[in-house]
Amino acid sequence: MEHASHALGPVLVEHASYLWLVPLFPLLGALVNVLFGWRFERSGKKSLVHVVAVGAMALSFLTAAYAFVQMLHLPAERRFLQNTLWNLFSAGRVTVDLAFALDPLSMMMVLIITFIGTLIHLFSVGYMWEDEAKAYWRFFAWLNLFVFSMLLLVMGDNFVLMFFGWEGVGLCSYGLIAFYYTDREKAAAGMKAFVVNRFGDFGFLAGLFLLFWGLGGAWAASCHTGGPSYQATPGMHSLAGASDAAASLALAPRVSLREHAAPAKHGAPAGHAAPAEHAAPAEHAAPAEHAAPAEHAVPAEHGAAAEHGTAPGHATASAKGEHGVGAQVMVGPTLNFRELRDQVVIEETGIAEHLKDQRVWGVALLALVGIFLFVGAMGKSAQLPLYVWLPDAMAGPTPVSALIHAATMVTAGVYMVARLNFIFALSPSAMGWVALIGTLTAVFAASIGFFQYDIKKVLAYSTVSQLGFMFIGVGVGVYWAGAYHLLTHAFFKACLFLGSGSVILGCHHEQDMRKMGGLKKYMPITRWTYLIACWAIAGFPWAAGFYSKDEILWKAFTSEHLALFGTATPWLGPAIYIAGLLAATGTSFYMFRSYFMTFTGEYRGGQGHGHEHGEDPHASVAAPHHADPHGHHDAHPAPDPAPAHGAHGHDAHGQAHGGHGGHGHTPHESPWTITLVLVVLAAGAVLCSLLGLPAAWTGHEPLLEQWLSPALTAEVPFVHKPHALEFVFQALGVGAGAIGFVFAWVLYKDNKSKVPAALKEKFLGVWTVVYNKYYVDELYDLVVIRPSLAWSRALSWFDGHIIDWLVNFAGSVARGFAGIDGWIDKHFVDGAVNAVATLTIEGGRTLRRVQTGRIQTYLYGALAGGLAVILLNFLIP
Amino acid sequence: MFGPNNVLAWATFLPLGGAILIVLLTALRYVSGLSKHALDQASRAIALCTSGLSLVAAIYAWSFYDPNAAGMVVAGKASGVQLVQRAVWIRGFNVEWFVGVDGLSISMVLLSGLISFVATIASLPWWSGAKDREMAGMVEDDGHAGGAHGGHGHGEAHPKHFSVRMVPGYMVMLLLLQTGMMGTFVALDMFLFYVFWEVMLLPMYFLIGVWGGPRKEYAAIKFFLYTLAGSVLMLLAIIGVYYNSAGASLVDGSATEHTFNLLELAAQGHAGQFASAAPILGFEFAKIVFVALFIGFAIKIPMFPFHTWLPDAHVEAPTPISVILAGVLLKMGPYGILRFNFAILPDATRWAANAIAIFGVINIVYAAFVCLAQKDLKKLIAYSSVSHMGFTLLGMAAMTPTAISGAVLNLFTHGIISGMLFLIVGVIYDRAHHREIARFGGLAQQLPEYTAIMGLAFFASMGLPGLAGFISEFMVFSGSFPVYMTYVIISATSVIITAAYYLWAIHRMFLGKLNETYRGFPDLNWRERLTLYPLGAIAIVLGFYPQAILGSINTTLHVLVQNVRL
Amino acid sequence: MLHVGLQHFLVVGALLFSLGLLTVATRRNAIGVLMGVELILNGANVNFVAFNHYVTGGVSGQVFALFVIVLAAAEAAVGLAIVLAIFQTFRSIDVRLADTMRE
Amino acid sequence: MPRKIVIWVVLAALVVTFVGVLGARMAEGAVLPEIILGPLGLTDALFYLFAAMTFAGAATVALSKNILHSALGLLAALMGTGSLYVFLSADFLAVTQLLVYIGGVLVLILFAVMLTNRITEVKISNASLGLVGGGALLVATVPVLVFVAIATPWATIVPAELAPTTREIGNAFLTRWLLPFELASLVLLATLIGAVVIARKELKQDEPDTSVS
Repeated sequence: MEHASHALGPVLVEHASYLWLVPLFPLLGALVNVLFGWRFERSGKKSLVHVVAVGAMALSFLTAAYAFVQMLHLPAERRFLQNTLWNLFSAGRVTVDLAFALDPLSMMMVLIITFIGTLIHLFSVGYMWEDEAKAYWRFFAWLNLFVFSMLLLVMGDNFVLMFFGWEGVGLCSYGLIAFYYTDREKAAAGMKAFVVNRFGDFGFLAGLFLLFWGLGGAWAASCHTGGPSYQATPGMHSLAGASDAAASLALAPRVSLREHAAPAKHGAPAGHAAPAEHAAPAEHAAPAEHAAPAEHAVPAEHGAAAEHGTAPGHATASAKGEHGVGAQVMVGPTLNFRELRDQVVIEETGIAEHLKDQRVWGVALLALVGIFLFVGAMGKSAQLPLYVWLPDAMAGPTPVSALIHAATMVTAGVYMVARLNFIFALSPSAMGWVALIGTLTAVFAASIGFFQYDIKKVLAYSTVSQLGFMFIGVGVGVYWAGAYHLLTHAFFKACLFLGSGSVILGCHHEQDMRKMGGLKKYMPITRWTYLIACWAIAGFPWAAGFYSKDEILWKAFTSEHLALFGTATPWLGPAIYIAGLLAATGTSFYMFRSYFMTFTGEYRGGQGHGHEHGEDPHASVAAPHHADPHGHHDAHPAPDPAPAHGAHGHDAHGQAHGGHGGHGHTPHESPWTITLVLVVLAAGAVLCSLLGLPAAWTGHEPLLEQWLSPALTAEVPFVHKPHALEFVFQALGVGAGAIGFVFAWVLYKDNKSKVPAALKEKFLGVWTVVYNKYYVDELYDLVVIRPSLAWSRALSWFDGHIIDWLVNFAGSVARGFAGIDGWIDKHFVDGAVNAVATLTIEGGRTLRRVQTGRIQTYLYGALAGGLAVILLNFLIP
Repeated sequence: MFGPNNVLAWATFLPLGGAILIVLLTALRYVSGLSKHALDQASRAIALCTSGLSLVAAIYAWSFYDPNAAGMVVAGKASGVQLVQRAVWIRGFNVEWFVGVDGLSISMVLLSGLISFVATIASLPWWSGAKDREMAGMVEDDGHAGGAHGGHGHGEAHPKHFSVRMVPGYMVMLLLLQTGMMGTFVALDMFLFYVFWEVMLLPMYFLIGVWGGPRKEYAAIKFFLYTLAGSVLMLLAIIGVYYNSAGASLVDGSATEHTFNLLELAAQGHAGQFASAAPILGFEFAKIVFVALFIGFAIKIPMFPFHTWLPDAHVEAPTPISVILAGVLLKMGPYGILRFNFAILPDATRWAANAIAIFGVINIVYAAFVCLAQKDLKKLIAYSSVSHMGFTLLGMAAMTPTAISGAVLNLFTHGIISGMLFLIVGVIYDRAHHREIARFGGLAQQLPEYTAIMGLAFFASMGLPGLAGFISEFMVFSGSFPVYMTYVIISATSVIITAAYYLWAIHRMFLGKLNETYRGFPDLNWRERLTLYPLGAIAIVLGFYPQAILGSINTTLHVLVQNVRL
Repeated sequence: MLHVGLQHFLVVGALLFSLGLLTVATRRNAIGVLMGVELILNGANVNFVAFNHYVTGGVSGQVFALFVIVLAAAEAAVGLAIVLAIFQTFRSIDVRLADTMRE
Repeated sequence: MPRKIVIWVVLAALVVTFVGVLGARMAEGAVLPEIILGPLGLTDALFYLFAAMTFAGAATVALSKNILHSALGLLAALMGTGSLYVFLSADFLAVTQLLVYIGGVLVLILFAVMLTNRITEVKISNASLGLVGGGALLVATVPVLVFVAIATPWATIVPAELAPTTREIGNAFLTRWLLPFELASLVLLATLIGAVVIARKELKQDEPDTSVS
């Protein structure tokens, strides 16, 4: 997979001012539904809701297609469409624009999202029409908002906008999972999804900051090893004061590229001292509209985007001129993907070396960045430790599971890693970590899938497992294969989910496979599409799954460059291959198990034969049929016969509910809106195999790899093995799938054999552990949730009693002193005055007795006085 | 009417004019026998008009303010202070009426005007259906004894709603409070600042103490004494600084040997005037004054050990007063610290920066955990305010351009969001007359519109990107990361806890089966819409275009950080 | 020492004075007290005349003695009148009874 | 009782005759012979005699239980004093003593005694108060006074011859001592009125005795 030209130049940007329309349409659709949806529903024009929703999706898909066509016309290295609306915010070096960009990778994602999104919207029309929650408009509003967020995530030109989308999809998945919020458990599932995602986001943010300030050399060792002397002082970066976007960009030093000449000592043109004088860039007129609080109807942000006017697109200084020579590349901390890619990928800037030799907490910076960013991916794409929310997310309606938890949201993590391939490629231990976690998740989730009875649970664990595969791909370094598996998975997993949706709808909201069986007679189209999708996911040739999965496993086998926590681990590649093979067999086993249990044998729904309900202790997400009994059995409203007028050509929707009228227990085929989507998806699952025909077969690079090569520039040193070996490994893959198929066939064909029940009796202990998902949920509850609640109660008690008590104590102490003062005042000061009075009285009383009234005593007194005077006269000398 | 040099005076004293008018009207009632109902309505109208005009003045001030203008020249350097109005007030003490606005205070002036106007609207019983008023106990008992309250579903008659009790008194206090707040933000003279600081405290005490909830006296007294203790320390520090300051000239040119002028003091502080002052009690002068001022302001933030007055004050205060208390009063602390501590005592600031950061982290994580265990919704939001103000502390302590801009932006965004949050608590309290989260259930079915606006507010406070909360959080984190990496990572965990307690509150209150006692509750009425939707709109707009505020505040703050750092 | 000189008269005067004092101090009878007073006055007179005769010559001593006698007479008159008055009121002239002035 | 009276009469007769004889002799200008009393001159002997008489009278006044005896004792004392004046060439004084003092005051005292004590109780218990106190008083005053009298180095001059002094006294009264003389007359007048006022009977008797303390 060698690239022709060694020295990569900066990305050449094509300005496309219509890009922001792609996310705008779903947003408008959502707004209309939020504000007027319930009015439509109440006034009987219920179909208007899905017209708006599907219409918005269709428009968005058309714009995306137009962009795709424009990109096709561009030469390979110029395929980068960019559109900046305005500067979101900027302070110091952190400057963020509301800007959209499409490069081949995000183009593919956008196409997947809009195409499959439209199909799923179409599917939901039929599926949600009779839904008992009577919130048709709310469903479509959330779905549109979800697509808007997903598009924001994919098309975002910088980390912050990606994070906008990242949390936006989290919010929408919360809204959609907890769609049936009247059931408290389903609401809890929504909450669980959001909080677990937040764990991931915490990791994402930490990784982001590490990378951002790493570019500024925050952790640069004082002596920088080799490579062009790019000495960035933190002072210049984190402390550079710039109050708006232009000033902030002016701060970034420029590296001018010399064709292979020794890179000149890169003088950082930007003066060290922050520009004291305020350069007066084109001022963003202080928008008056938010100051006047009067208007409050429609939150005016996207709707009135036009009046902001496009802020001066800070056209990057990348040369429009010819490739490479004399081009200026911006260096230093940046949130923008393109600028990040330019400075890291181009060796002349020295950033790559600079990043490599930075260490944080004793660990290599890039490894830490990789691990933290991958924690974010784990949260969003349900990898091992943070996967617990995905199975519970099946509480949402099936189209939601299909769109969000199969095709789009869960793949965000893979997309992010693919988008930052040049960062991950720099650090083998980061790649090793990603691959390892991917493998573990693949095997772990596959094993749980074996014994689930709820069809959606099986598919959920299959999704987690397949995501594991994708991460093996991007972890190992074959980013295009990871993206390709993402594409194929989007098709066949959506088809499987929608198939299961159609089955559930057919069996009157029955999700437990033990109550199905023999549906191939009743639902032929669903059956065939489900079979094709199973064929694809199991990895049999001529279906997409085979090509993407085998490419990943093959590249895994041939990679010796992985490392774990700093120590090179060449054995990791083959080990991953073997685990991957195991997971593949598991995948085909549980997929065909689900196929046989639902579609072959006799229909078990309704008779309620004494199936072992008892031992299904963990029906945490109980099938809706007994959760809200009243919901299911109310009479279905008369179907709205008038097919809605298709405003736009594409959505030839309308929902004749012909087959649904009969109330009887016999399952029935779903209406054409559903089956059509299933057929398209099944076709897609097969057709997109053409994109990935391996070089071994066709002699030239697979189409998709060529398409993605401008975006995925990281060169990863795989070991070259002869094509023959590749054929052998492909055969091995098919063999693994066959083994799984045979096992499923034997055990579950027509549900006749008693072997599964017997096996379960023998290994009941193992069975219950695996059935209860290794008690991971209980573990988390014990380790995370209960301690934090206890800790918070303790802190609240501390706050309420200790600190408050101190304050009140201070108050009472003051009161005490006041009391003492009062007492002293009353007793001592007053006392003294009274004492003088009593003294005089007592003195007077005692002296009275001297006055006896007899003259002689007075005479004695006088004589005594006289005698005393005479004596004194003699005594005193 | 509003010219660049008198707009601030108008903004400050318009509410005071309204208050005086109401007092005159009340007097008129005894003279000419104005009926009680007429007086109530008149005082409500006056309060609404004057606070509205004050907001208009604040908006004018915002439009006059040009972030890149050099502004007033102080000690040879452009200070960036504009819309200046100066006059000699007390010649003996060199005290001036010195009012001006720079990057730091322009957003606060706008916030104060906005939140005051919203709070005034929320204090009126108008624009709401008869059933709403009857349920909330807002029945004007003109004449007939004690409004007969149907008391929807609850046996006991509701206590009269605060908006119909002693209305003229309430409105006068409210307007006085607004004057105090606006004055504190625009004052650039230490003495004047302290006067407005005290003017702000008094009406707040009465508003909580008279129109508050069951334990109002305790809460009011606790609030008042706590803040007063702080302001005593502050007064001592101000006097210390005054007597150690070098001379400056008054507006009419006469020279003085000491000065209260904040800008002069900042220039002198920067030039090391206070580093050489005589030590107090053996400690260095600058450090003692810094700590005294800091504690005085920290009580207002509120910072960790001094925060226990906030939950009590909030729980007992009526809704509009909680809005003002959380929306504006909490911003006084950080504003004061930036205006006084950072500007005048740069080296003491560098000395104390790490400690402030630690307190910031404690504030964030400690309060977040405490929120998780709260049973009363208003206490939960009060503690969440404590947690969010922790971000400002962390941002200020990091003293990098991004962090400090994030910190000040957080003041504005938190003001808007916590204003919304308390209004939302007010909505449900007016209907259910209790705030225990556990007793609610499934409100989403009964009150869909209320649930929507609540969702917006809760997710904004949670820091969801696309809404105002996230921007300031992100900037504080990214700005402080290179300086305090471990602190930022610790406080980043609060992102998870915040999401947890808010979602758990939503789960217990709004999702699940509808609790029958709340069947038939009316949804938002127009008054509540009129207060909630503007704030919601601003939260969304600031989510997608924060540069509107940041553009104005960046320049001044970055110069401030440069001064403190060098 | 036997030849009569001034000292002899002074001694006699002293003796008279002491005995008069004794009388006044110990007599329970009011009239006894008056008698005592008379003795004291006579003692004084003896001294007067003795000094006049042995020290100054001339007559002033004797004149003074005459005045003493005159006053003594007046005093005795008044004293006895008082005594009679006391006698009227107390039916007895015992000095100890007349202590109503004590109060 | 008559036996006591006889004794007294005899004594009085003896004394009178002795004084008479002496007077007659002195009239013939004969100088009393010294030889009778050994070293003592006649005058000294007489002096001692009279001094003894005065002392005895004074002692009786002080110590006798009977008020009458003390009155008579007073008479003896006054007589003795009067006679001592003669030795001090104060003849006018001796006579005035005799007339005014003995004749007036003593008689007055006797009157008072008679009025206040019924004759029937001649033996009026007149025990003096606390003799012990009196004794102490004597012990305290007599030695002091006698010591002063004897020990003081009086600046005596040679005493002039005994000569009649009435003339000088008269002159002195009307020239040098005129003011005291007039004052004395005022005093006497006041005493006269006072005695009359106090002694009026009819006022006292009907007034209730209120001043019981």
